[in-house]
Amino acid sequence: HGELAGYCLMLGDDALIMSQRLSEWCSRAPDLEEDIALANMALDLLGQARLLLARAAAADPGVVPALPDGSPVPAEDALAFFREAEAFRNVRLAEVANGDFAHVVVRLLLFSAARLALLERLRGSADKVLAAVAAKGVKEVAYHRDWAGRWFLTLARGTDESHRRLVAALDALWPLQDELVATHPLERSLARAGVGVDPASTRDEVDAVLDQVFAVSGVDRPDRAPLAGVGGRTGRHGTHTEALSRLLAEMQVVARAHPSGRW
Amino acid sequence: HGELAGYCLMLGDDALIMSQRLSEWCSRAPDLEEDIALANMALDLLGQARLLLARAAAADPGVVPALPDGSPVPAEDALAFFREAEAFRNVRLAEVANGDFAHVVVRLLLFSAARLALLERLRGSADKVLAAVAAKGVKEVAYHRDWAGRWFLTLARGTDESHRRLVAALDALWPLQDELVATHPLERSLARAGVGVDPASTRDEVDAVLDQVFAVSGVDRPDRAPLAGVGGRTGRHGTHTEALSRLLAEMQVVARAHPSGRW
Amino acid sequence: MTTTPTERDPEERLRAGFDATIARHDRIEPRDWMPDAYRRTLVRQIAQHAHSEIIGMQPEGNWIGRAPSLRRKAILLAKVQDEAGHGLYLYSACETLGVSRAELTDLLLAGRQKYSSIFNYPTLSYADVGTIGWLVDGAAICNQVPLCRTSYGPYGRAMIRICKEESFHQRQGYELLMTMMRGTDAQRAMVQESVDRFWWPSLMMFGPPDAQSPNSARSMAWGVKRNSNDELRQKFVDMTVPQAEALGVTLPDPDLRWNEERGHHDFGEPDWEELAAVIAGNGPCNAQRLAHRRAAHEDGAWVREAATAFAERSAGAGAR
Amino acid sequence: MTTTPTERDPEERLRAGFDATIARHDRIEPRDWMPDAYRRTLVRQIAQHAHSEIIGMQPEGNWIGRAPSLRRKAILLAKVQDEAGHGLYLYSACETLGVSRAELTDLLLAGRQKYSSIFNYPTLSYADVGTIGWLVDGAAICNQVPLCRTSYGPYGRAMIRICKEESFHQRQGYELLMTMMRGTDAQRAMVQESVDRFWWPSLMMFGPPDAQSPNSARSMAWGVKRNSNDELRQKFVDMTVPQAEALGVTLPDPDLRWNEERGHHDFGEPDWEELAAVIAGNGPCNAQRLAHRRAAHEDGAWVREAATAFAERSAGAGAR
Repeated sequence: HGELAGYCLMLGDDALIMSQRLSEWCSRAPDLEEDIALANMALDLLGQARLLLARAAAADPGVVPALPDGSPVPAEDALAFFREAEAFRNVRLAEVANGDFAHVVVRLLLFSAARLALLERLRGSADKVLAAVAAKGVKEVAYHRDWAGRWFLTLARGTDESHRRLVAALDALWPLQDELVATHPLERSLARAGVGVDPASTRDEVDAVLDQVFAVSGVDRPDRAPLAGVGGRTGRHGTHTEALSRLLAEMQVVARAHPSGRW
Repeated sequence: HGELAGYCLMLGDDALIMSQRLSEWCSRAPDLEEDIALANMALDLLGQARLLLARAAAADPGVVPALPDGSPVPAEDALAFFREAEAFRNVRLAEVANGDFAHVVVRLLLFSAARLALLERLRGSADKVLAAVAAKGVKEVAYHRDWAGRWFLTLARGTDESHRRLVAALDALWPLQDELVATHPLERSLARAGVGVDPASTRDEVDAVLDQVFAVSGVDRPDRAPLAGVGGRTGRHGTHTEALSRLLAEMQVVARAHPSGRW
Repeated sequence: MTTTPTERDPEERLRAGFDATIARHDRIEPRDWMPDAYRRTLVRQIAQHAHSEIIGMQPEGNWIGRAPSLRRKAILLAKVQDEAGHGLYLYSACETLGVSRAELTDLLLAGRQKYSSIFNYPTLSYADVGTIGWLVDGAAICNQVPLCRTSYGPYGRAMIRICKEESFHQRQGYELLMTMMRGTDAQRAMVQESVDRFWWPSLMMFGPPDAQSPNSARSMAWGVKRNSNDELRQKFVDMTVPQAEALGVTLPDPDLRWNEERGHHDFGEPDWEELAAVIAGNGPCNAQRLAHRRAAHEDGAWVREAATAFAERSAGAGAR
Repeated sequence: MTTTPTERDPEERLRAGFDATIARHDRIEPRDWMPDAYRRTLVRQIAQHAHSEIIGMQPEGNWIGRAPSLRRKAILLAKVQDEAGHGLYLYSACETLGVSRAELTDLLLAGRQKYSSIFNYPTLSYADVGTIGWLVDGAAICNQVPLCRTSYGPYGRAMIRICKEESFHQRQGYELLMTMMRGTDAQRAMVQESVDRFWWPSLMMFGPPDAQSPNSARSMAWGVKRNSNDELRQKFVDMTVPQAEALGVTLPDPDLRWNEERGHHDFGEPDWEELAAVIAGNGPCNAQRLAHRRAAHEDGAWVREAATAFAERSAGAGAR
């Protein structure tokens, strides 16, 4: 159950941190329609995060940070707001700071292409909760991927400036793509047990999806190596970029000021 | 002594928050010389803040936030890191987010013109500690004012772009200038007791200094009303801009995660 | 300067029809004839309302990233998203009067159209999210419910939908405060401090006293506005006092008391000078709010241009 | 292709003088003759060192805003400021070789000159500030102390000053870790985690094994470099192990043990593939560090232009 909890944290933290970054776009999008769309996707991922963090806590209460006696803070919030950066298991792609609109389009494309392929397989998980979360998530993330794909095409074939910005965003984010389809030992182990999915098993499908978007858009697949970790450790091991602790400083500040607060 | 403590917090918080904003420039200045100069000024103000917060705590230990039993956190740090935004007494000019280099020049000019006039008078304070802090501070802040004045002139008479940016920064920050020379009841009371200085008594001198900088630089004194408070309450009353709580979220995050930490 | 009867009569007939529709409390629709001044008044009012929704995303949006529970984060994000949606409906209603969203946005950014002054106050704690729901949305609803019966059809219908969602937001805000009041001492103090800051600005949301409100009379005659500023303010106070008691907070007005004779609460005078300063652009956040909106608009220009270019190219390809 | 004896002799005499100076372990000064390759090697090495100081401001600067005590904030800010100062001395030393700071900056930003790979690792906790002082500055000192005796005068003198300040920084870093180790369990864990991350990258600061270090032989012959990579690495390990024991942290190397026979510590092999990836630009922070530097440079362009224009105008006014 410790393994299942750890696995749920990986998927849940991906959704939580990505949602946090998306929600930073609120009131800042190029127009109202995209403001609403970005908020919608942030809400979808926040919903997935809540279910997955709750599942992690149920699978192994030991993963939930201790709070003062009698604190009414629910487990999902203890996990979201009272863990330090190194206890987060999200991929680094989810956490890096927002750039321009091309950056959010590319990040969403890379993220949701991999997450959709994963969730589709996870619908068959031996863990009924995970299977249900995946079934719900597939519909949501399919929309995210389509939104990102449409905008990728639009920016690629829009103006010179939009093309230039899109390619710059793709170059900047591509080194973080590999981590989405790399396998952590926990994932391998849970995949063997029929509970989780080995992301490496989605690699070809994800590649094909991305290649198709690139082809339609007339953009070359970047030729850039994956971002190194530290001693081989990456986001999935709790070794993040400098961006995560800053993100958490903001996200957690009110909750931490009131460890016995009711909200 | 409660009044003296409150007064020290005003002057100390001005220095602390201004120092925090200046230190954000570190590794971001237009050249190495200015990077070093900005860090120097941040260090000067940090030094002033430490003396003033320590004086506040000595005058009235009741102002120091309570920490867990046995916490080794010194009073200056309890005050800096464990107060909420509304307990800070700095002027709003000190806290607003950094803009471009013109913004830091204008902010420093307005801030140090007022602070220098104040510290010069405060050297005669009946409180020996305050008098000593002021005597030391005068030399530092005189340098800050000169630095800002030189750059104000340089940007005003540099290029069209630098002139435009300078005027934009001045327009943006001018509404916050008045708070520097407005009188809080506490200041009036301590001025009567010969301990503090009524900032209103420096108004003419500060105006004259600024007018001279404007005149030499060929820049008009802005014709903009002071920024309103909320029900008349401004930074000195603990009613700040939205920027302060964000600044504190960053500044306080590590200290708060370790309320019994030794550093 | 003479006009023939045939020229005059149609316009008079149209005006008579318009007046009769107004008198019946019926709706004017986009294709109906309407006086220019009516159209201008409506554009001004609906645009101001739309801008308020959009600018109003900022004070609450300020806390989305810091929401202290995931449930509250979802509620707040959905609420701010709803405000964007309200802005959309209202800009659409305005477009039925022949003014585009882009034009209205330009007028807002140039400072030539207003938005509600309440959004020029800062949000300084998470309690403000609740207080804005309770007091600000509460005051907005008092202002807006009568507008569901406003004479211009698209506006009235937009208001029906908006009011429904606003009531939901108001209940959520109140519920947040109620929950916080059942929490720690620090949370209760946070709620009280927030109410202290927002009470008077909320009262000022109803506008200046009737005697000083220049546009009100005509707007009421046209059925664009249906109650006076002071009537609505009184209604809001009467509605809010028992809610404050239930919550356990003190409204920061020493003159606030029940007047048996009037059957209403007496209350103190808001600081109209502060309201004037805020309206004049010197409020705590006027510059900040417009700068944020302007930055978003400018940062998004290249995206809108790309979308337009792509759409034109696609249409061209389709036509070929 | 024939050269007259008079053309040849002076150069040969110059070279002989140069060689003699080197052999005496004396200093070469800016106006002295030097071989082009010597000059190029020095420019490359000093520039890389200067860039390292400047890029090195970022990992520690990342924590200035979050320093957990005012005393530590002052220490850290002063330290990062010192690094800017070191950058200044070193660029000045480089300028004595005929290359301007602006040119060197352009080469850095274009990715055509390197900086120390250690700065391509992220700082992830406040303990990293201490660890960088202890291990990274410690390794840098091992590398740099011999450079105080380097053959090129301005570089050697800059290094004397820099090494003095670096030793001070190293002691401050170690003192921070020591203080944290006397703190809470969470602080001790933070220190250990930080040491775990920085140990191997610190060892890699001495460069590849001697057998694979192409530039070392000539640099040593010229007295630009005075010890081999492996010698310095061994010295660092031997120096650090007792410090780690005093601190109470475990160095993350199961092969680390005292070898009585060699009179040195044996230790494991660093991950040279990771070093190669980082040097190739794929380290965790390469892109981030350069982007930060580039942004600062570009954001400051208008200021530098304004200063130049103002200086020219003032000079013109003075000349009139």
